[in-house]
Amino acid sequence: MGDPMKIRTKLEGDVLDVRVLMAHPMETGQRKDGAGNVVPLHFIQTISAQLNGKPVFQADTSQAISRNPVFGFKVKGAKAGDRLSITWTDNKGDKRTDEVTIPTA
Amino acid sequence: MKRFAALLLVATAPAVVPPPAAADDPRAAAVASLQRDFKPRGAVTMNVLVEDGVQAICNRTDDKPPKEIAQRLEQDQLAAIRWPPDGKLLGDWKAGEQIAQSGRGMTWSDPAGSPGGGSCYNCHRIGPQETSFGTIGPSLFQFGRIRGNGADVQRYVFGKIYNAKAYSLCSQMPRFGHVGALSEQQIRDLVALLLDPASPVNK
Amino acid sequence: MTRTLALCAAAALAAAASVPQAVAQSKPPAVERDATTEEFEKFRVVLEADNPAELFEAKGEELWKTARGPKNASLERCDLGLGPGVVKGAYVQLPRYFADTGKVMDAEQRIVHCMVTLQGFDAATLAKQPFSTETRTPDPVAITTFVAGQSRGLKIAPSQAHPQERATYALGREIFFYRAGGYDFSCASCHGEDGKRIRTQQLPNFTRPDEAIRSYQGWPGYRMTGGVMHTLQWRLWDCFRQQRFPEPGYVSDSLTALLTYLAVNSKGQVYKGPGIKR
Amino acid sequence: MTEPSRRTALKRTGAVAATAFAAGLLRPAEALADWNRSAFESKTVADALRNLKVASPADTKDIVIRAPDIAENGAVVPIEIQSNLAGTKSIVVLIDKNPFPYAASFDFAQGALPYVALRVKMGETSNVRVVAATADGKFHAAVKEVKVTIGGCGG
Repeated sequence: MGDPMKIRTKLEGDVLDVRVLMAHPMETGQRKDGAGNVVPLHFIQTISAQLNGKPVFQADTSQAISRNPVFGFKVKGAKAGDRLSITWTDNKGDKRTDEVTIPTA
Repeated sequence: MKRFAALLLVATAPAVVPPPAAADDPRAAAVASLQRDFKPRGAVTMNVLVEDGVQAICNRTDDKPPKEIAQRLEQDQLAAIRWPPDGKLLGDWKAGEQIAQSGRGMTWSDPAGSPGGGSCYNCHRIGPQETSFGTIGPSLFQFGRIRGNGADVQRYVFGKIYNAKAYSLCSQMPRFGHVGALSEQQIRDLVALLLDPASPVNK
Repeated sequence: MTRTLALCAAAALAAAASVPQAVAQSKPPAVERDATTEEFEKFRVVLEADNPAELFEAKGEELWKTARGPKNASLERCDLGLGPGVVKGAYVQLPRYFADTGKVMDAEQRIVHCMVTLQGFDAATLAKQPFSTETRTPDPVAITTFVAGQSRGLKIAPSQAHPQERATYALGREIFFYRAGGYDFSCASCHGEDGKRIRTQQLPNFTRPDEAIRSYQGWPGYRMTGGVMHTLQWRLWDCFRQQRFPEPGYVSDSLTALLTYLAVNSKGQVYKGPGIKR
Repeated sequence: MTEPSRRTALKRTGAVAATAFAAGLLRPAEALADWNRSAFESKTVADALRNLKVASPADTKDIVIRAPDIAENGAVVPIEIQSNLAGTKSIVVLIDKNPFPYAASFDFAQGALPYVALRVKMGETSNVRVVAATADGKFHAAVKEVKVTIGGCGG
């Protein structure tokens, strides 16, 4: 579900710098559409990142996160060839997982 | 919208720039292009693309009209100002602050007949509380404190908001009263915002 | 006239913008920026580093490569000026003259032209709702974003070799300085002086080469308000709205002329790719 | 997910969980069931912290918040948080003046550094409040004010 994420990684020594862009409307439930109807609450609730299958970074989020969310985090002990996978789930039960392999620097 | 200055244009424009043959007149080509590619929408008609006398002089002189022409046209603009019949120029500064904040009015997305704003903060620093102000125009903070609020100052401020071109022909400031963007009462309220000793502008 | 009044009038005169009609020849002094603008620019770097515009670039690339429309064709035969299918570097050389249409076209205008001629889409339908909303990104917007991204890091280099390209620049310049409408505004009312702001928004002076680039820089732009992707077609459309002008036609020649004026004034500056805007 | 999630794993380390983890910052069990509705729906910072079971956080200079003094657009305020406190396990972000102040929480494990970059919506000028939980069961807080202004022509 949803459009693909953009995951960018940069390896500095053994610290992996991760940036992820997600396509999501992050509706606050307060906005009205062109016709004046309230757009229902629709937002990402949880994000989890795994390095080679091991959970490293997890987030619980609210509708206060900006539309088309951007997150950054860092993991020590990573190396080229590691697999990084990121999953989000939203309040409507939608879910999306994308995975990248850390390129050789 | 009143285009009273069209007559003036006939009188003065040839003195500045003789109208060249349409084919090699880049301005005429530009106007023709706009007339072809733009469409009326909402309250905005195609007529607004036709220059009035003031716009024509400013367009033809890069906003630097010869002094004698500028003075003549400024006098004409000044003479066209409709001063409040009761002579009262000072309104309610609180209402004025709301008008100064609003950037609405005269766009194709503004409902016709709805009260517009003065867009004042877009270009001017005014009240001390508002940190989001533009710098196209001079700061008006402490305006009345510096200049007082005597009858002559009130008259100048009312006139300037009503028709800035009456004081500086090619000023970038719209002619709010002249074109009907602000009502007499709205201009009074803005005068109060700048001049009322109780206004935060003068604290 | 009292002394006070005379002073006020003098101040108003001094404040009245003078609009330089000529592009500065020598290197102009750097534009002064206030503290608010400095703070915005500091964090703009942060925002630009990870820009949701990339999500739209990816979408546009997919649209470019996919066979679509009544003719079930992709856009990979579309000539953006560097030959059919060549996208890399095309954006920074637009607007340019195209022999097949006999006129100067800007990027989005040309993309729409390709969608109509190659894919069979209907021009009038594409022009009906050409701008992004919170729930819909029109295809030409995503495709233009993709095409622009393929010129990231390249210098703005629109051609002025063809007489029509020069005529289009001259027309754009006239439109830029033309004061009309209920508020007596021209483009230059806001964009003809150095270091000015509307509210907190810095206004680039498009008559200066080092500032004119800011008309191109950041567009197509991911707009933080609404979180939507917009191109220069939208930017000019909304500028004209605020200029109290009638509504400009989507991908019309008047807009191409204005974009030519801005592009040529930005010549030689490096284009950083799709940006992020307030 | 083939391996047990970290949260499940953490739950199994019962003794440790009794301190910071029981405080609600690091939730046991599956993520969705875990999403702290009462904290997210709290309308004040005090209520949100109570629902997160954060007890008397101490002010610290060891949480570095990088956010603009004045945001260009309240819809997208970039925030970067770095905790220099040893044993930082999780970070909570609250926007004091938002209708629902609790914006997000982040848990770090298996080598993840106590760092996060995010972008939030802010309705008005407000403090951005960051609370970090450390492995010793203590809470630490830092704030940074971000001004939100009107940007464009306002029409």
